[in-house]
Amino acid sequence: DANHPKIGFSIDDLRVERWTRDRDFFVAAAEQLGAKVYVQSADASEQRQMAQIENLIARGVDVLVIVPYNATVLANAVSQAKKAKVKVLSYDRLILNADVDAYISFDNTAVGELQATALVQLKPKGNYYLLGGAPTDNNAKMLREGQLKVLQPLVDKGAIKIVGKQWVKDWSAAEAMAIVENALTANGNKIDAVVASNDGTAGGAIQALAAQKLAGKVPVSGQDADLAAVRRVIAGTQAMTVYKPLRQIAGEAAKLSVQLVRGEKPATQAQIDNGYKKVDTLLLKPILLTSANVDLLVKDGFYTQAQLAGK
Amino acid sequence: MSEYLFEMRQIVKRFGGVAALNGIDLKIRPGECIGLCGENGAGKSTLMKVLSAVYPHGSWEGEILWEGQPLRAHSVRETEAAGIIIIHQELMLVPELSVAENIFLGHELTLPGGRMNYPAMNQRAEALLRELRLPDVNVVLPVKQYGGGHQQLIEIAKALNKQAKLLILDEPSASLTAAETDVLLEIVRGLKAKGVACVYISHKLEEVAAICDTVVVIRDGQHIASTPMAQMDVPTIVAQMVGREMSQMYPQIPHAVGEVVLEARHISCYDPDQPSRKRVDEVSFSLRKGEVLGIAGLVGAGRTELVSKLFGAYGGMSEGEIWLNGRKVENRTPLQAIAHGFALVPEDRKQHGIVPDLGVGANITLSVLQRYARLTRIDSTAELLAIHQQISQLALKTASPALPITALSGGNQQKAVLAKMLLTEPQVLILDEPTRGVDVGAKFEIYRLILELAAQGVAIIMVSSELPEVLGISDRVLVMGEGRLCGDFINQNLTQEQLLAAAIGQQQYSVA
Amino acid sequence: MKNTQFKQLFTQYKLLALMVAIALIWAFFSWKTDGDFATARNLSNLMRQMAITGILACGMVFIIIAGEIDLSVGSLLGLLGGAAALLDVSHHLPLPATLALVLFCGLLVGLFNGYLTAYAGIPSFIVGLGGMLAYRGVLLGVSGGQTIAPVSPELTALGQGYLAPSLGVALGVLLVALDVLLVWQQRRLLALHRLPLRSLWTDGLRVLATAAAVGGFVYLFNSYEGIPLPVLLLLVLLGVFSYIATQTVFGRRIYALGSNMEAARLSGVNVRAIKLWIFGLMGLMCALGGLINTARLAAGSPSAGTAGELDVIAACFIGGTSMRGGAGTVHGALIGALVMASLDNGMSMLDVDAYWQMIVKGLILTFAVWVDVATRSARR
Amino acid sequence: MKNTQFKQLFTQYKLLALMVAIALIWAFFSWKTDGDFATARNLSNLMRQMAITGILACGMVFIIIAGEIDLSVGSLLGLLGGAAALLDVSHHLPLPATLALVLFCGLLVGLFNGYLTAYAGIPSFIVGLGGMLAYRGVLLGVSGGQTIAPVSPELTALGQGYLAPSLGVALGVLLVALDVLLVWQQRRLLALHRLPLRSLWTDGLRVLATAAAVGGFVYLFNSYEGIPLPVLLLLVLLGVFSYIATQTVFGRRIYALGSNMEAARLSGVNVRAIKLWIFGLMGLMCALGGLINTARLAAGSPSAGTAGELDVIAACFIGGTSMRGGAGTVHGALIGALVMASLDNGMSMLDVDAYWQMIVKGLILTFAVWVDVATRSARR
Ligand SMILES: Nc1ncnc2c1ncn2[C@@H]1O[C@H](COP(=O)(O)OP(=O)(O)OP(=O)(O)O)[C@@H](O)[C@H]1O
Ligand SMILES: Nc1ncnc2c1ncn2[C@@H]1O[C@H](COP(=O)(O)OP(=O)(O)OP(=O)(O)O)[C@@H](O)[C@H]1O
Ligand SMILES: O[C@@H]1[C@@H](O)[C@H](O)OC[C@H]1O
Ligand SMILES: [Mg+2]
Ligand SMILES: [Mg+2]
Repeated sequence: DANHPKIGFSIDDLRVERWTRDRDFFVAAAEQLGAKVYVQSADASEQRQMAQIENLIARGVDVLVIVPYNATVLANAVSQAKKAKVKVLSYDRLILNADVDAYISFDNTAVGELQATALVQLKPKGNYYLLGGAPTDNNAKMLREGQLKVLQPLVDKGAIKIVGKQWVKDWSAAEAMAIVENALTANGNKIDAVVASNDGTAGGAIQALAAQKLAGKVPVSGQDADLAAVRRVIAGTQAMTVYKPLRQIAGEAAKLSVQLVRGEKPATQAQIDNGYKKVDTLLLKPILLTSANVDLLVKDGFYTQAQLAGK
Repeated sequence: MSEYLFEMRQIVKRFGGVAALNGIDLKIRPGECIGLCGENGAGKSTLMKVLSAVYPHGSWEGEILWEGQPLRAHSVRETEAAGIIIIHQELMLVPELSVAENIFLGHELTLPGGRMNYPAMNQRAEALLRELRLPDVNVVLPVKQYGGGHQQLIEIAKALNKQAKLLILDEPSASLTAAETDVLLEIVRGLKAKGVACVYISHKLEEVAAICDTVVVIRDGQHIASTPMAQMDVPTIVAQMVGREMSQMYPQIPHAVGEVVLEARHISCYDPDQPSRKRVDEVSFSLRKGEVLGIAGLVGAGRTELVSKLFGAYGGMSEGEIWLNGRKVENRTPLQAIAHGFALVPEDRKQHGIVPDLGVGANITLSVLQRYARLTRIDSTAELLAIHQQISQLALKTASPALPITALSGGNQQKAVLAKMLLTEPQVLILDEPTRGVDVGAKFEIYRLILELAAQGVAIIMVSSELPEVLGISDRVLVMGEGRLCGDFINQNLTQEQLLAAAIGQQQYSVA
Repeated sequence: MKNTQFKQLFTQYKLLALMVAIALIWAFFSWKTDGDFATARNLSNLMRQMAITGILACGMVFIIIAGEIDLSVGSLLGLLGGAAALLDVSHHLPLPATLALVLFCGLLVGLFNGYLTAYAGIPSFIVGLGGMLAYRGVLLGVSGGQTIAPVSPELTALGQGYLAPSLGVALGVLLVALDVLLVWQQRRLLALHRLPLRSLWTDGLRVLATAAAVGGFVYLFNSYEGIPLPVLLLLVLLGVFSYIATQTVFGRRIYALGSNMEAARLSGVNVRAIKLWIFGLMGLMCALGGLINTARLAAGSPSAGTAGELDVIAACFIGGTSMRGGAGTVHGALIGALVMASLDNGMSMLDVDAYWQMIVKGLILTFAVWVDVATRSARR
Repeated sequence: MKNTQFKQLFTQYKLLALMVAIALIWAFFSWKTDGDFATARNLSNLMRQMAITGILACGMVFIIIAGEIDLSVGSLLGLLGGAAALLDVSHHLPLPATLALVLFCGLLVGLFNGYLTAYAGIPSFIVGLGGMLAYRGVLLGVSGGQTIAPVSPELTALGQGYLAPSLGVALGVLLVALDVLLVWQQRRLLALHRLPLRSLWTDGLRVLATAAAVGGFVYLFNSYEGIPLPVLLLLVLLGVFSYIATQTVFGRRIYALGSNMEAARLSGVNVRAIKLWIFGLMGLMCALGGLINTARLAAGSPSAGTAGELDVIAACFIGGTSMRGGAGTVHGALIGALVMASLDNGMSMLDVDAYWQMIVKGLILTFAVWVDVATRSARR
């Protein structure tokens, strides 16, 4: 019922670190609002995600919060939800071509811009390698868009040369590592910056650089403020990461979903076209994080000082 | 201490409700040699498997006393430790391992740290093989390099290598030549002299008569008689086994020999591993309608290769022409060969004959299944009719055609394979060692069948290492030695000596 | 002796253990989800979720019986599903043409796999591994790594549609009639083989039980929306493949060559041709699976079917197909698929942590097969 | 007849075909990358990249020879690597203690797999499948889905460190000396058993060739930074496992039971115990692999090793291990791993599109094995 709604939270892959935090924050926030949350992880499989969504519907949830593995394949799942009068909220990644009720995310193009800008400040000239995210993830494309928004003009001017770009399947660190190892060899180590799209892949890239004693010399970007990444930022081997206050997105998402169930008009600020309709959207602001402002994380309660110090 | 080495009492062994052994007793004194006789499927092998714990204690009923104490072994290791050594009817060798490694498998000699003591094992293996008059077998080569007869002797060497109080030999001589069998018998006598008891199972009753002190006959899992050999002779054993007198070993059925059906010209087969070596060397011969052509030779003469080539089943490279009824035919696969009217009953039943997961009936109809199909569906009534016909024609002993073929005794499996090939209604029927492991009664029936088929005009090639049977039913005999044809005889007043002399190349070609 | 009889029961009805396992699993989940698990809607979901694995398992069971394996099915399903999406979305082909083309491609690729295994003599494991990579690569190439969407509603209906309830009832009646016929035929055959006949009332009871099961099944589906089309397809395939396995020359030969290839060859069975066609059939099944998958996702995804081969092979083995070839049944494999799907579905309904789901699934898989092995080993 | 002699050459030196394949692959990539591929640095990379697959292949080859399979190795590697990271990062255990604990756990889990297969009689395929899920689940559970980092420099050194060049040279000399000894022993043995001896100069040439290879190898690594520690470990394992396979009772019995289990059992070989220990060894190798993987990534990742089992099994089969058990060599499996790693490395150097990489890898895999099969198949 509306006072105690049941929320189904279908997550792409709990093996990617940030989602475990999203889950924890979200469950906490939703329970505060009197809701019960059922969490499912599809482990990077679209078939499994589809089945899990069906199961959540059968379980009788009132609203579905979905982090899609593949943004394009959930149209049927969503229409089944609609048939069962279940609301759908697209979380962090936009579900395409489907009747989604609302979308909440950080501004991914902005994240891409932050990443590229930070690196350009450190290395205004030179060879750049673009390490993209999962090819099935709509965000990965938006990130690349944002990155290129900054880089393309410099490429056209001749200051920057893009010496290679690859997508990293399932955001896998191991794959990122092998890609960068081989890119370094192929370019005779002449790579001046690696634009990694998130912290997991950045970790792989930095490990490859470390083997060439280049860690810290070649700036690498990231996002998510994973614990390991923040420590790398402090140690100086990673240039930056993007802090996305997950407590905020989770809290907002929980509020949104309860509002959807109660039939209230959600507090959104924009509309984004997903190919089916204009979806009410709430975009949050990502924060650039460098060694200069890591304290922010402690202040925000995202990590404790002890965690950052590695105790 | 009991006077017996072991006593088996009231042994009952069931397979899925059917009793293979039905309350059988058997006992033996140290140094005694018992000949265990019975038809195919009588339960000889099963009884010995019970004794040697291949079927562990608890999977059968009854009692075994070993040196007066109850024996309740759960694994072969325990019975071996007690001194019970068995040579199985089916070869139990590991093809990839060397001869010496096989001989010592499970009882390897070691150096510190679990290392194989190859020098010691190889030396001992060579000594054993010398004892078995097999000096030309190289103990460091893999067993798969050697053919059936040699493998059997290696298996025997393996058993001799263990400290036996009781040695069980289950059909040890099925693939041995007469000379090799003599060596074996001599060795068994030597063991007896040393106080080792033996159970000797063989369908070659002359061997039983030659070395056994007592003959035990069983039938349908039941004890029929135990008689000192001194009071027995071969015909009496036969009578006890089959339950009736058999006046002759070889049936006489007149059959007319007609025109030439098959001509093999310049057949050569190359060794797959060493393509420079010829296994079959320029063999040519012809075969007539209604003729029974025996092919004799020593083990390893290349007979199996020759006939598999004729049937399109030879694995390596080969050359030569096959002419059927005056027309040249290409037998590149068994499928083609069967279509041309050839049929082959292979030598190695387990590897090449039976399909273990299918029932007896399905095995029998495998080659001609298409015949019973209407559109796509097998007409099971028609199929079953044919199966029953074959079963009764060959007196194949099976509880039901649906039984898995592996549940049949060796001899009955052989009949099933034969039945399968007969259903193809061949013009040329090739039998490679057709009576290996088959009991006397069944042998007689197989001979009768061969001769009847000949009378119906089928041309028959019978490869056999048993010279008496070659002489018993062939119209003509080819002799092969080392891949070459070294004799072609009309079977009139032909003797074993003549054949042997030809085989070892003493007497040149006496043309038919 | 009691114990032995008990074991014997399981030996005779090899799948009984699995059925009992399924019953237990279902009962447990129903209890734990306050009955949500056993609703018509969820069971309909469940069967739909197992359909794709089931379809592939039909083909795979023949391959395993023949002593081979095919690891490329997941990728091939992806590729063919992608092709279907492409034909539908970019080329706007009418549905029948899309179907025909995709099925044809499936057959072709399957035959190609078969050719490499049977005629070129490359171990099927390697052919499968190579295909797994290559077919996925082709899919990524033709789709440009993009998900191809949205597919036409006609195609989508293949995956999400239902059989009209009245037709469902008709189908049920037909099935029961068929069962009666089969039992009668079997009695005749047993008599012919001179094997002990079951008493008439046992067989009568069996028929009644089947009728009840079929009736319940139809009723269940009809009380939701009808029999889902993928499930219907699966039922048809179960019939067709069981028929092939037990009634045709081709089927008998598959068992023969899996059991002893040399003996089959020497009996004049064209071993290679049969292998070729088994792989061809597998290709067809991949095409069907791919179509249904694309229909269900309403899109052709470049990662569709990833790791699907493992589920399929597991289903076959759980369902009693012999690892060494020569033995196995189609219905067994489908029951295996049902076990897996039930676990997935039930645990996701229960909202257990993802990692617990993996652990429990792993354990139950192993345990289910252990029960099967342990109860069967009365023989030997 | 020419053709035959050619075939005979390949039959005798079964791995020649693969060596030729590797040579071709290397030549091609060197040409295409203007020599970048063949630099000391890249070959050092390449060998480091293959080390983990190679380590697992050492264990897997025994399992396959014994006629079994283990699908859980990828997950188990992940789990043990994660455990290592956890012990190191969260519990600050000293390296030796971490090593000992992880190896011990590996052995234990391996023995557990072995117990289920050998004593409980569950087909190893199912045990592996269950383990694949369960071990991954445990890893996700204990790590909470987090990447555990950064691990201590000592542990990292295991994956990224090098053997001092002078020690490398010493090792090279040792290896050559060992080869001379082995060839001499073999000659003695052949003579003893009256087998045809190779002429002295052939053997001399062989020794020289090996010396050149080893020398080149050491020189190559030393001209970069020295022999990478994972590669060193792999070499040691190659030695140890080859020794086990060819010289010990345990090793020979593995072949025996894989080739003819019934014969082995009836010869009094304790078939079950041997299977148990083979899986135990495999567990140990997973522990080693997991340690190196964690060291290389400087982190314990919850998805480490995913799908790793396929690479490992493929390596074994490419290297000539028989699918039916009973035959295979450790060095063959390692050469198989090298083929795969070379393809991965070379193509990613060429910056070919990911999908082309998959297609080409799939094709070459199949082709390599086909060449092997075709040249050998003098006997069928
Ligand atoms: N594993 C088994 N399953 C079912 N029945 C079996 C099995 N092994 C043997 N039998 C049956 O037991 C009976 C005895 O078989 P056994 O092999 O002992 O005969 P045998 O006397 O050795 O015959 P042969 O002379 O042909 O070797 C046969 O009827 C056979 O069908
Ligand atoms: N599978 C095999 N692998 C290697 N060598 C074999 C194999 N089978 C037989 N040989 C060898 O090939 C030669 C010819 O064997 P073949 O079997 O043709 O002889 P045969 O005359 O049929 O004798 P048998 O009475 O044993 O059947 C012999 O030297 C034998 O040792
Ligand atoms: O935060 C990232 C998210 O936006 C993306 O979709 O998936 C990977 C994450 O790292
Ligand atoms: Mg017998
Ligand atoms: Mg022969």
